[in-house]
Amino acid sequence: MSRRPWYREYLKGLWEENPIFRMLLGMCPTLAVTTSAVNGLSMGLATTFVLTSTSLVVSIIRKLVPSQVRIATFTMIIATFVTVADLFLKAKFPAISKALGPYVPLIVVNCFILGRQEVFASKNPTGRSILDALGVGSGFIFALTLLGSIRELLGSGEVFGHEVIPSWHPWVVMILPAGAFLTLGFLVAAMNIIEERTR
Amino acid sequence: MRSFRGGVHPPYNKATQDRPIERVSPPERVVVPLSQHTGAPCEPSVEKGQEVERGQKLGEAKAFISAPVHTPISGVVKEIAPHPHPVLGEALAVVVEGGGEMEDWPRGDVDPDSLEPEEIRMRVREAGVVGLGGAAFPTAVKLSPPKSIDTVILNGCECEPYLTADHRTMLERAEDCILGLRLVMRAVGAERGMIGVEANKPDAMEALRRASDGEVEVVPLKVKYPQGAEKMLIKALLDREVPTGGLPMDVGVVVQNVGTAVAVTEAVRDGKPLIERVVTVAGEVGRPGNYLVPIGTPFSYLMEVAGGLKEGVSQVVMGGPMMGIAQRSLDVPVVKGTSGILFLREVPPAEEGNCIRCARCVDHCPMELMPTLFVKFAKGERWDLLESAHIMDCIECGSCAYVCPARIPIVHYIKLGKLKVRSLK
Amino acid sequence: MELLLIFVAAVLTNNFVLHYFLGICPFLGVSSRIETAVGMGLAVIFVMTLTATVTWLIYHHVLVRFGLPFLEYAAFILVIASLVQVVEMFLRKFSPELYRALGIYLPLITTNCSILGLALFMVLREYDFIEGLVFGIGAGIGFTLVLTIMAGIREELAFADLPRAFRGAPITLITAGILALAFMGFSGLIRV
Amino acid sequence: MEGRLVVAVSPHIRAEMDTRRVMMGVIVSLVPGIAVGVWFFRWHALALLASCLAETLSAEALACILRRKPSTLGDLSAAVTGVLLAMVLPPTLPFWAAFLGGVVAVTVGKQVFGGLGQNIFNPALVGRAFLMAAFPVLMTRWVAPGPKVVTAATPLALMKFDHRATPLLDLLVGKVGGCMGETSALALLIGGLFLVLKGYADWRIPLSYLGTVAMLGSIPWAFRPDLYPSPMFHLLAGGLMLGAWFMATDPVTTPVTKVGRYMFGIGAGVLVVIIRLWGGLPEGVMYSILLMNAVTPLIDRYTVPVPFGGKR
Amino acid sequence: MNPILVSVLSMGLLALAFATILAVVNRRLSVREDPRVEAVLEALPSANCGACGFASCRDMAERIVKGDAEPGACPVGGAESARRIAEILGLGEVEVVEKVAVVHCAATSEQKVKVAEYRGVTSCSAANLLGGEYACRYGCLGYGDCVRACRFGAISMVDGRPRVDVERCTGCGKCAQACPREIITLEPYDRERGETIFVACNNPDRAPAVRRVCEVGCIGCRMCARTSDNGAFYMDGNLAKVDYGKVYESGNWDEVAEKCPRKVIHSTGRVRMERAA
Repeated sequence: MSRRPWYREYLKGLWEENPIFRMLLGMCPTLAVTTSAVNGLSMGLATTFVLTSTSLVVSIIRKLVPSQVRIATFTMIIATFVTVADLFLKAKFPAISKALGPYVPLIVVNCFILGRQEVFASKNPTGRSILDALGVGSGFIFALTLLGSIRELLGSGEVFGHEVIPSWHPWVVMILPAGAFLTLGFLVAAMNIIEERTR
Repeated sequence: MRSFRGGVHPPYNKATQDRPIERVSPPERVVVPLSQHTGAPCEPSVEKGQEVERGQKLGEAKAFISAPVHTPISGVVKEIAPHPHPVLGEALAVVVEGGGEMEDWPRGDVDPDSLEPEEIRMRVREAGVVGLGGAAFPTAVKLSPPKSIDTVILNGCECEPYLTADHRTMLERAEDCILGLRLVMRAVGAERGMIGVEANKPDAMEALRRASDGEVEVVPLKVKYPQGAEKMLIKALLDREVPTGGLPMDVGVVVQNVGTAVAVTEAVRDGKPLIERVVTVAGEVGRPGNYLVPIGTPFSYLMEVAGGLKEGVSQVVMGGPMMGIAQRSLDVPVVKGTSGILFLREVPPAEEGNCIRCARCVDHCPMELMPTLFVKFAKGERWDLLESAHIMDCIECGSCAYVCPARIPIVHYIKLGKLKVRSLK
Repeated sequence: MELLLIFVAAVLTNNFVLHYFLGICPFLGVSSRIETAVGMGLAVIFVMTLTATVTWLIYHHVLVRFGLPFLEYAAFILVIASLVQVVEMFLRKFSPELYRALGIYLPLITTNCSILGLALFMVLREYDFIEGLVFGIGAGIGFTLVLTIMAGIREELAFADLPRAFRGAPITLITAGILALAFMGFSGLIRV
Repeated sequence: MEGRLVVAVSPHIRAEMDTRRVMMGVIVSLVPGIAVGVWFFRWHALALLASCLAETLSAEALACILRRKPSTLGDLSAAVTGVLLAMVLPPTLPFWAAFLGGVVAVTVGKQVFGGLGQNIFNPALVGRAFLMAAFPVLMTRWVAPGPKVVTAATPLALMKFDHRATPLLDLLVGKVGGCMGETSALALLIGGLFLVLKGYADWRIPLSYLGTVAMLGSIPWAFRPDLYPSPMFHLLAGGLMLGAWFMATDPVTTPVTKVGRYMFGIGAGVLVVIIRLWGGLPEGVMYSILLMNAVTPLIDRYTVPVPFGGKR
Repeated sequence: MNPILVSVLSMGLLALAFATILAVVNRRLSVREDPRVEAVLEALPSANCGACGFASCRDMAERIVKGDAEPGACPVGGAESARRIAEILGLGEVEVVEKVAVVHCAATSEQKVKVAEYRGVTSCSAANLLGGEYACRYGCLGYGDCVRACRFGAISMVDGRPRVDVERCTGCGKCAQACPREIITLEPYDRERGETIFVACNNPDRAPAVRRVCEVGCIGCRMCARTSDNGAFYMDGNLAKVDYGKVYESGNWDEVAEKCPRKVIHSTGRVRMERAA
């Protein structure tokens, strides 16, 4: 695994190991907060922060942790950084913090953060782990922002709050749960088609 | 009127029901397959070049579930080789060349009450009698049930469209039917004899009633396919359900086709082996009708006898249109199970649509099964799930495929599924 | 009456999966067979009930008492992780079949957001102990209900001739979307 | 004998009813309902019908092209979806919205599941549920029947929010506000009876569905007739007739077992009464059917009949 | 009290409490599992393809450890995984003969004589119930059950008969199981030259019967049996067969193939060599 050139560790997270489109992990925040592009982006950034910090710590202490309690340890580390992120958002960006609601603390249980620790950070040196985390995080940000943009566009005719389609009749359903499921379903299918074509 | 649940009402097309049975003069060459019955094929008991007399045994039944075969004509054994077979595709057959006109077999005399059951069974077995309804199960085996039997049912339903051979047999040979029934009752020790006839054959019922002197019950049944399926018949007549995977004898019943009853009579009374049978030839031929045909007569010969083909025949079916077997060529011979030969013009379309889950198949299944599941699992190749869906209980009557609006060949999927289920065991 | 409202809301109107998007991972992963879905659902109901009880006690009697509510995430996740591990060992001992069927998803209950979400919502909405318990059971039943319905649908879809790109997760998500549309019929049944 | 013989497994004859005829039967039996709709809502109704049909048909054709499958327009199922969708939309709905509904109905409701026979939910209802969630305002803007556009509430909404009952005769004839094809209970009943008597659909679901609604609906009415609607009102108002005869009988999305079909009808009936009496929405027929569609696989699975000769 | 101290203390106490519970429960409820199962599972490809006939790789691993399955039972993992599993179980070296699928019918749809119009389920097993549309009762039915059975995309239908891509064939045998006429068999290949020689016909009938149904079937002329230098070809009734015990020692099998008047002795073409290594 470590024979790969270093930049591959970053790039693979964008597509082959994209947590949303390829590995289908971390769906809960993806669906919940992507009512707008901004929310999706913020959630992606918060998650990437937690992921990268955790990977950093885990890769540093990876030899010290006995394997029986590794999951518990990783989880506690994640929980710590999530608390940090949550408090930071509450203090500096109260509006976003309110919009994301309980889904910030729920980053704790985002499967792919733990997953990255299991399959990567606990087995690889610090530098590569951070690259890996940043790559996967970027992939996550990409997915969330894309999903958020589509839902915002159809839901209100805007993207990042800017009017894109004038006098658009809003599709209320897009900001409802049903819209989230449907959009992500079609998006994953579209990614499957792209994957098949490019292979 | 008595009946069963489910079933269908296909158009009956029984145009030949008024045509009396006509004897066919034998061809110069007959092909007698050594396997014309359910069970083990018999072994040839003649050699190439040997001269044989009409009625002489050509193949000996060595296994318990088997039946010997006899030559319908006098002549010389030309070869013993694989030959096209209407059911098996290809099977070992004895070819006899000879010919000449066929005379009536000399009639004997018998009192059914004076014969020992064992004697009846022995004569039936030696004569090679098998069920003439289509399944061709050796009759002698059915006459030795390991369970006690209280009722013998003669099956005179003939619920398949087109076929009228049984109808004519009941009409013209009512006395032989009744005698056959009494012989079977004697052989299995049953007290009660019944004949179930679909209500659309009042003349046949009348003839049977007259011949029976009221000793056996002739019961009219609702005109519905598959009234003539054993299990449906027993349900309708006695309101007994043969348990799944079971046989009629599990509910104390033996069922025989009316044609078989006549064959039993001939075997026991006259010592005549099963060398000819009544075949309905119907559809696109010059002279459709009911013919008494020597076993081993090629379909092509019979076709000529019946006046030759009309335009546009695209399918030849042995048996009825609901359960019969489509033939690849007319080189195949008439066998003991050949109840009819149909020359059909119209063929169901080849295109199979998507199942729309309309459940017509479920509603019409006389066995109360779920054909939807069979198709679903067979298409998904989940052979493991088929058995628990009770596929082995299916009697392949074809009611489901008949009513399917999507034209799915359901019976084909079922046959395939059964094959796979058996091979998985 | 209040309790009934909480219960119905948790099961139908504000279903964890279809409304809050909690527990999507197991919802996508374990919904391919009905038996497994029911097993998973029962495990979740069990864990949710326990979680509701234990986290309520810990939050109110430990964290609040010592003025440490900022520790709630860490404390809750600790509780949940331990509970799940107990359930896992329990199943392993007494129902190896179920253990094998649920496979890797048992450890995933730890990271099942619905469990942590339950604890967080309970605190957020300031439920008392009994309310929390009812909420936990309701949420678990709601999760199981949707999971089982989905498993039924997916067992059917396993035999369908789906377009290739839609096989697996996409069709499951789309089905969930339609299910969410259908569940909107319950809206207004309870005002939360 | 010219050419080769055809070999196929029995049966070698088939009944005349095929998928196309079944679908045609549905369309024919919808004619009275459509006729009344067109009579009351004039060109609105026709335009709605045209745009829904155009879109379901073109979406179906496009899906077949994309999937490289032979065209399935001939089986008329897309046409049925289009007609049904038009009938459950408010007559004043803008065409582009009806158009969108048609796209969603055929693609999301049907083609992504693999096409005819494989969809889990009734496509027309998926289209409507989507529109309902997307444009709640447009989808609840009702007009009174007649040449002039006059805003009017549906009988169910009047009942629910104002406790005002509409005369039953008006419900029967259809002189009330509502979706294009749902207003006249009588026309739908005639069509529905035709559908069932001609064997295009099974009678078990409409019977158990309507029966359950009538029975459950009469319980609260017996206690508080001033507050709750009568069972007759339940039966005749809103989309129940349309739903029970034409949506809940869609074979694809309903159980195949006989017991299952009763269960489907009863379940849908219970849901309708619950939503109508206690839900936030005045009408629950669409949701009741969609929800029962969702549990249909489970119903089918647990109601497999015991075969002939099996232990009962 | 200092909040940091309190946090540390309370979290520590909580952790301790739960650790104790877990420890107790662990002891009470522990299940002994064979560690070798995990090890064997590691050595398997984890494709869960089912080619071996077991429910999953884990299922197979458990059975291998129990002794219900051979270490070499995984057709996909091949020699490498068999070697590792044998090592784990302490069985030493296990010989795995590598094989590829060969098709004993090479007639195109034009070369086979067609006698019927087939209507029904488009699969070989289904068509075989009715005999299919071709006259030959032994030849390929042409509906591609083998193609669908192959999980590695190694078989495709070309001109109405299956063609095996030996590069992709893993020798798992699924195609052979799927063929209702048993036309496909697995045969070893020549390790030197990396190809498999086989007779592309399965019809045991005599020459006239074969000629009636097929343009390219084996007519039982014995030419191969006569020209082979070491008896690597023999006649099974009227059908030529290859003796794989001898054929790759034979010096002239390509010459024999050349001499066959019906050209039914075929070679698969080169099998990827690293599979042999």
